[in-house]
Amino acid sequence: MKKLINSPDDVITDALKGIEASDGNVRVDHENRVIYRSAPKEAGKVAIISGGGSGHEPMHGGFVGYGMLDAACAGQMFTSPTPDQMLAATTTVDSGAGVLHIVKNYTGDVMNFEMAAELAADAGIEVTTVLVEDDVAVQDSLYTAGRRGVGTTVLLEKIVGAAAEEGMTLAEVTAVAQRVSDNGRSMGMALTSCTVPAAGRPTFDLPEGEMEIGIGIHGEPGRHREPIADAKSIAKQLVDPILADLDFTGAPVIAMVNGMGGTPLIELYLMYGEVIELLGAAGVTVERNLVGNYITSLDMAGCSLTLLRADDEMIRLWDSPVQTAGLRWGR
Amino acid sequence: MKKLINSPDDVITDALKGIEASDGNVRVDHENRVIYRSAPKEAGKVAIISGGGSGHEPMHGGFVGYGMLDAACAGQMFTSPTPDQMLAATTTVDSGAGVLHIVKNYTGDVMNFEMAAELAADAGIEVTTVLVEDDVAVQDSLYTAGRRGVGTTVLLEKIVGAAAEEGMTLAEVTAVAQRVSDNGRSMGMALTSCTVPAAGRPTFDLPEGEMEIGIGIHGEPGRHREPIADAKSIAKQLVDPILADLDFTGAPVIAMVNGMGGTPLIELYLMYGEVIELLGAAGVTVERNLVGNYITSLDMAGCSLTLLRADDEMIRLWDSPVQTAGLRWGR
Amino acid sequence: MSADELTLDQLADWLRRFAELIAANKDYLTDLDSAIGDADHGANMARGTAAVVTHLDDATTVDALFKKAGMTLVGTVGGTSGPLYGTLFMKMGMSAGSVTELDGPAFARAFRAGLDGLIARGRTELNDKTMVDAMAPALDALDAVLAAGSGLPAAIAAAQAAAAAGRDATTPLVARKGRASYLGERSAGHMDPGATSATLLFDALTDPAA
Amino acid sequence: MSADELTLDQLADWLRRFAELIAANKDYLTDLDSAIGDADHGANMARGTAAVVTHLDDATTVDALFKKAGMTLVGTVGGTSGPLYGTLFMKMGMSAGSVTELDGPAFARAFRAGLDGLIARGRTELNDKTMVDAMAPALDALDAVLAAGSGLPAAIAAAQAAAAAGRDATTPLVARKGRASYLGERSAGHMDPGATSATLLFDALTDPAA
Ligand SMILES: Nc1ncnc2c1ncn2[C@@H]1O[C@H](COP(=O)(O)OP(=O)(O)O)[C@@H](O)[C@H]1O
Ligand SMILES: Nc1ncnc2c1ncn2[C@@H]1O[C@H](COP(=O)(O)OP(=O)(O)O)[C@@H](O)[C@H]1O
Ligand SMILES: [Mg+2]
Ligand SMILES: [Mg+2]
Ligand SMILES: [Mg+2]
Ligand SMILES: [Mg+2]
Repeated sequence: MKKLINSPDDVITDALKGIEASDGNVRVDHENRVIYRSAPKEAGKVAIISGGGSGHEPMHGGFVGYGMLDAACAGQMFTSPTPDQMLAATTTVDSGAGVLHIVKNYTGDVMNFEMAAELAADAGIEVTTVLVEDDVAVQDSLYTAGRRGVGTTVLLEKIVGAAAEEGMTLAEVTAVAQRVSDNGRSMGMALTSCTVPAAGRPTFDLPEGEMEIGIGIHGEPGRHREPIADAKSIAKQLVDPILADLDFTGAPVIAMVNGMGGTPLIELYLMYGEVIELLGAAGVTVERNLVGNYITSLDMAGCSLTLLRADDEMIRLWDSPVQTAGLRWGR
Repeated sequence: MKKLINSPDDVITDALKGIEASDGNVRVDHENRVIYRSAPKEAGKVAIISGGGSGHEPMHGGFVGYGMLDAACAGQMFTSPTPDQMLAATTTVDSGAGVLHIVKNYTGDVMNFEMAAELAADAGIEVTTVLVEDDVAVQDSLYTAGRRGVGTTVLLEKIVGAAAEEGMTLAEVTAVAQRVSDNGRSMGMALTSCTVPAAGRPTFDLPEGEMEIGIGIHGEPGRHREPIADAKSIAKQLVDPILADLDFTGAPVIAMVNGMGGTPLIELYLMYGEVIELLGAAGVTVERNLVGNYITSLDMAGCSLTLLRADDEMIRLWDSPVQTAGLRWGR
Repeated sequence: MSADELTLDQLADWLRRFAELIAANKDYLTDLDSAIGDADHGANMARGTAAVVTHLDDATTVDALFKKAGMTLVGTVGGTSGPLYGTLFMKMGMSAGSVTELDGPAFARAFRAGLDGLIARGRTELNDKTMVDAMAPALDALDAVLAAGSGLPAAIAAAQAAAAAGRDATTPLVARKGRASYLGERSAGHMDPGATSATLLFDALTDPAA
Repeated sequence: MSADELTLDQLADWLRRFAELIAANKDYLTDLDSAIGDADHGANMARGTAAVVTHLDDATTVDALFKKAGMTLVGTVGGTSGPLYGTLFMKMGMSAGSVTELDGPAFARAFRAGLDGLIARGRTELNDKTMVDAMAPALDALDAVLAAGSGLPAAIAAAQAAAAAGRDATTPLVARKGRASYLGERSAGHMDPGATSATLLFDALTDPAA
């Protein structure tokens, strides 16, 4: 295992120190492992928190700041944070207008946030929850855990952050969040596994010449394995299942080509070029985009595609100013 | 070799398509492989170009836009672009106030830019050149090629971009650039080699458990090899030679912890935490910072540290608005 | 356990032995989770059970012991197993009440209440390829042997065997809950990590020194 | 070359053979550059010489042939070898002038002018561990044998041997110029890639069919 760390046990503690030292937008509660906006939002506005396992940086801590999240709870590596972290964050950021919890659909995240929401309700705080469940690699079904929450989370956090900043009510913010969640789809692939520091070796073996299609963001194997193909074919394997799942024509689309952490930017740009060609041929109009490492899986090489079927309000909220380590424009 | 590409020969052509499709700040001259600002600077202001081998993304193309570069010439992988590319860029961006060439100190880059400057002068364009030569891993000497130009390039392009945007003359912009170059120092290390697509395998072998200290940005081996140490010791190996080379106390410092392309953000944050602790103990005051992948070496895992001994003017120019794919704030 | 009652000390020892067994099997559990999950079940359970052990001497009643264990697990494990094991013990504590020992039927009732809470929290069913697949048959066996009047030691032995059988039976299953469900058919052929840690919970009921 | 003059066609053939030798040694040159550089010398030279070959039939004079070759190298190779090999041929062309063949001394004079241009562009000296370490002794040998009156074929053979010897002598050197200089002492023990490609330039002077 080759990593810039002191010891597998200290990775998150140490990284939080560096985040606090480098990012002027945030302060860190090291005991609870919660990253807060250094300049809290004005009182009376809806607050937004998210959180999840660590190892997906810049998500979520890099999205704390003006126009996006009020707090992010950092779990252990790939492990949902605990209800007490979420309760601390919820209590701290609430200024009376209520708190939205953005939860990626993983059994652990769902249960921990659920317990936190129960405790917060008990403490008299109004909490709503929106689930992100956008990974088309996973078949949805009544009898399963449903789809994983992946890339749409990034777009959702930006858009609802702007909605809250505008002063929308908790019900309105939640409705926007739900609309984003309903209209986002993602699909990912990996060229390599990742190495969880505590495990010390790659989560799965992926021989030279092979790739995994339909991976999530936790180094888990994908839906199937096949020989490595060229970027054009890989782009098709990401675009096709997304377009098969939802109609993306006739609306402004926000597209994200996301790196899994170990893939250099030049390859992500190259993939974006292939994706946009396929989308153009399918009559999909991309109005806004992100290309880069936004929701990662430690050092995994690979990428994911997220498409959001947006509307005018979402585009307006997307364009609003944001000031976080991970996304910044307009100020 | 595991890469998201179509073929080793097409990587740069294909990536430029994706850059053009995704980055609204730029347009691409595909024939000459030059990335231009889509909205040119007002006439009468000094123009700034840079360029170098590809494989260092987001540098330089990702730094083209308001408040930074007017054009970037993309060479072959790790290979300086050619004088005709630079001449085309220089001719296009000059609006009468002259053009600054920002050149990283590599024999190839220096010679190609030199030929381009001769040709531009011949065409009646006023051109000045500033060399970046900041890598303290390399001993400087009258009899050698001198130090490599690495991380300071990023800080320099931002600062002089702002100077030109303010309307400074070519002489003034060049003086600021030279001051930044004189006061920037860098040091890098690698956990792995990188794989140049045309070569198809890692440039050097770096066994599990070993690292290279004093690497550049072209996958070349470093000054020496040693067993992998913890982040604290690695930080010391980066900080010490930089502080030994220039006094960084008593001035505002801009620090960059830069990833080489294959290192996830969580490790860079962790390294920043270690670096800032050492700098604090040494009496160095970091006023601004960057943590992320800014000047990379394809898929190499590792990082570099750059420190710039700034002054009030540099800090003011640093804080000015910039709008590029790689750096953005203030608009 | 050789007696027909479980004292507070014996119940604390149970949790201590569970922590020891988890620590000894940490890498194994993580390996199992690497195959169909995210390679953290061993680290998660080891972190949580080690934290539980530091509080065992504080409790003076069974409900305090179990509730504290449950809350500690919820607060330190995270992920899927934190809320699930945490709920198991918190509900066990509530069912057990403010007593200082449990006889066989009371122990079985408390455990059943815990499992019901876990199932409600996890919205899971038998054969979803989860920890429930080890726990549910184990508790059924516990109940059955106790009902037959064979006493607690025999019931525990039967529960252990049933847990192990339930765990082994997860191998061919296609997961319908948790992270392994994302693998679809590829989840078949691997033993479930949570069912494996749950089996250790029953193994821990036998005092190796007894 | 068997005659004592080099015709325009023979000179074009020289460049064509150089391109062939580079293509055949592309991976080898890249391997050498991997050890002490950035793994692109083979690709750089192959790209440039292949481009040169597409223009060989356009030229009707020696200066046009060489200048076009030089400009093509400058415009397609990039990096360090582009300006250096490019300057070599551009200056060779200027020295050769608008003729259709070169006798031995004129060829040697032109080559020397090219090397002087290259050295000025690269600000390099003998024993810096560069392509000059193969070229300079080769041109010295060419001059010496021609001065001794032994004719062009013998002079070329001597130049080839001297280039190869100069190339081999780069191995123990510590690089002082180019990318390899960043390695310091670690650059010793590796043959210089540019000196290796430069040796191929002299090897290409022998027509394998002749
Ligand atoms: N809905 C559920 N109900 C009960 N147990 C579950 C459920 N989902 C997953 N599990 C159990 O949790 C185990 C995984 O735990 P762990 O690895 O600690 O959490 P995570 O999956 O969040 O990384 C699985 O092996 C399975 O036994
Ligand atoms: N200053 C110089 N003068 C002459 N030749 C040089 C000089 N610097 C480097 N070289 C030659 O260039 C070769 C490397 O060429 P190449 O790999 O194509 O360029 P780069 O180093 O820019 O990647 C070296 O092996 C060396 O022979
Ligand atoms: Mg987990
Ligand atoms: Mg090169
Ligand atoms: Mg797990
Ligand atoms: Mg090279």
